[in-house]
Amino acid sequence: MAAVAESPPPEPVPADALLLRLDGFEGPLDLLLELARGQKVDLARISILALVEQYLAVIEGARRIRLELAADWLVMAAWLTWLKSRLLLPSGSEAADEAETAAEILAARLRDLQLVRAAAIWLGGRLQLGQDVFARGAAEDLTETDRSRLAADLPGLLRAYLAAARRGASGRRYRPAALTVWTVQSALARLAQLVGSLPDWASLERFLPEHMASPMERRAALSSTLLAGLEMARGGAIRLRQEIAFGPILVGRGRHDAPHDTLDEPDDVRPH
Amino acid sequence: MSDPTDPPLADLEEMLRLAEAMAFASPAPLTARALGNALPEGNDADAVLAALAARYAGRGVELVQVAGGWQFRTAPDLAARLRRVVQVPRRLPRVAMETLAIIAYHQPVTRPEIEEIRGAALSQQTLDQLLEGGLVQPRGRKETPGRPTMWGTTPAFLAQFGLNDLGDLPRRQDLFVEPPSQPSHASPPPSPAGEQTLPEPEG
Amino acid sequence: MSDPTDPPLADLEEMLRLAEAMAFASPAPLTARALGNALPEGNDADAVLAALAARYAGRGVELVQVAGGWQFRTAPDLAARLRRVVQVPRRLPRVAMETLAIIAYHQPVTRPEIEEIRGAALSQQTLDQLLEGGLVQPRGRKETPGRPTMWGTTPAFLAQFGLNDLGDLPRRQDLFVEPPSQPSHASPPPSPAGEQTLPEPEG
Repeated sequence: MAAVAESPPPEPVPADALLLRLDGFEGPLDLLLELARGQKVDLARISILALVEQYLAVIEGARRIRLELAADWLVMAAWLTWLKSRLLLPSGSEAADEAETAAEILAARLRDLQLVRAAAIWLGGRLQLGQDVFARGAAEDLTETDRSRLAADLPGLLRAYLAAARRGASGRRYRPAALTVWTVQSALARLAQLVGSLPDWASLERFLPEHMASPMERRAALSSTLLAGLEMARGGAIRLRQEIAFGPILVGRGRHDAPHDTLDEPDDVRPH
Repeated sequence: MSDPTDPPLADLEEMLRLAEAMAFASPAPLTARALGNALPEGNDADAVLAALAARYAGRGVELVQVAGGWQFRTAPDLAARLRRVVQVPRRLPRVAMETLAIIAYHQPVTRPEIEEIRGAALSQQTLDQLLEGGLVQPRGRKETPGRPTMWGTTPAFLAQFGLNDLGDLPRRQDLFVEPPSQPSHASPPPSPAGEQTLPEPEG
Repeated sequence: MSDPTDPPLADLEEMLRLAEAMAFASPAPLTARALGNALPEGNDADAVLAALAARYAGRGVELVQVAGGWQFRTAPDLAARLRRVVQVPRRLPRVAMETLAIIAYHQPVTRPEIEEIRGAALSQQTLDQLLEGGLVQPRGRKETPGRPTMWGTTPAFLAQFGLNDLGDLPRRQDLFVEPPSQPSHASPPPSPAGEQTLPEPEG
């Protein structure tokens, strides 16, 4: 067990010294406790009147030097001034009794704060993990997370089906499906990419993108691919051939030795 | 270097204690050099570590040599025993769940048909999620223009939802108080109650 | 419960190995209950842990009882040497320690109550320091106007300060030379928090 509490400062701190380090106090109560400890008696028997006078002297001193004092210091000062005036009344009057009670409460609060301080010092004297003793530095996690399973059950499936079917049914007024338009640009890129990898004279349809499910989309994609093919054939990158009218259009690699020999049978090529 | 104000390490036993604590508390493996710096000069850190490892041999915790130094590790036989697998099931996103339900009830069904039933486009990502989960599989192609792939559920789908066969799915007419109007071009829904036999899943 | 497929633990030595591995591998202090679940039935987990602690006594790493369980920690006398090789966080400042003490003794306690006791406002920085250390946690809300959050300490608080449970905190009268008299409630001194009641300490 480590050393327990640091002992409180042995000597009472003179008021002017307190003044210079008012910022070091955690508020008026903290200062009052420090002053009370300066009385060198048990907190249960401190003289509240003496304490009040000390506090007011410190605050008065502070105000003489610099006016910047947080409001709670002044609120406490005002309250203590009130308390002092009542404590000076002859005992027995109602006002004096009220002051007695208030003084007791102040003393109790100081004892509570003293207790907190003692508890904090006790805690601080404990061997602290990470400061004085150390746990294992390298964690070893022996748990494994398995996310392979699916959190889905039959009621969830049925709810999903109902939701989907209702939504589908409610939206089933005529609404043309959004077309996935295969642009000539995309077709150019795809043709250029595939022309080397497919055998010569493959059908133009083989250059269409996958996932063209609806006939409309396929026809649109075929047109753009043909346009792209014509463009590339013009540059000599590929050759096009159609053997019979309305027959399949075939795509071959360009002849690099004759880059300007464009279409083999240009007349045969027509959009269908 | 050892701080001269520290009490001297009297003997091997004290050096073993220090090595033990250092290897235990260090986040990284303890190197002989680091230990050597903490030991009084003239001591062989390697020898101390070897002695410590020997002392822990066969225990529940062992000092093992890993990349760059020495580290305490749970003994392998006990580590295996202590290993716990925590199941954290994934949730299917709503769209994937709806798509799966439609495939289950309408299989074999094409992507455009699924889109028609859901009234929304089906992303490749959603289909991929179902494929990765092994819940759906291609079931041939439909002989219509474009020959779209038809989809059906797998045995893993049945297992996931605790079904013996597709006939265990509640009938559509039991689900809908008012049946939604059928899309004209979607394939007729199978009635899982069994009036119409469902194609066997291929998986 | 011990898995019936596990090999039987031959003897005390095997149980000590298992306890050693579990205490070592567990990120939180190992409870006797957790060890008991892993031991063959009819064995006394507390006795095994006590035997293990005895075996480690005086070593560089010791088995200590904290936060309701057992945890391996380096021996305190080695702290100075270890601080040179292990990164040590800054100690909590006085304000944070006092706030922590108030929370420990008065939990669950609201921020205005803490401020009332300390006679000073509680800064966000202080609360952050306690939260970052995982030392305090919200404990519901007080059913008073504004429903302020109540705070309490965590198991990590117990572990950090080497306490087995909150009952290990010294009693108020042991901290104080003389028992404090009961405060009465009339026209108390002003407090920055503006509350006019003294919290009833639960000590």
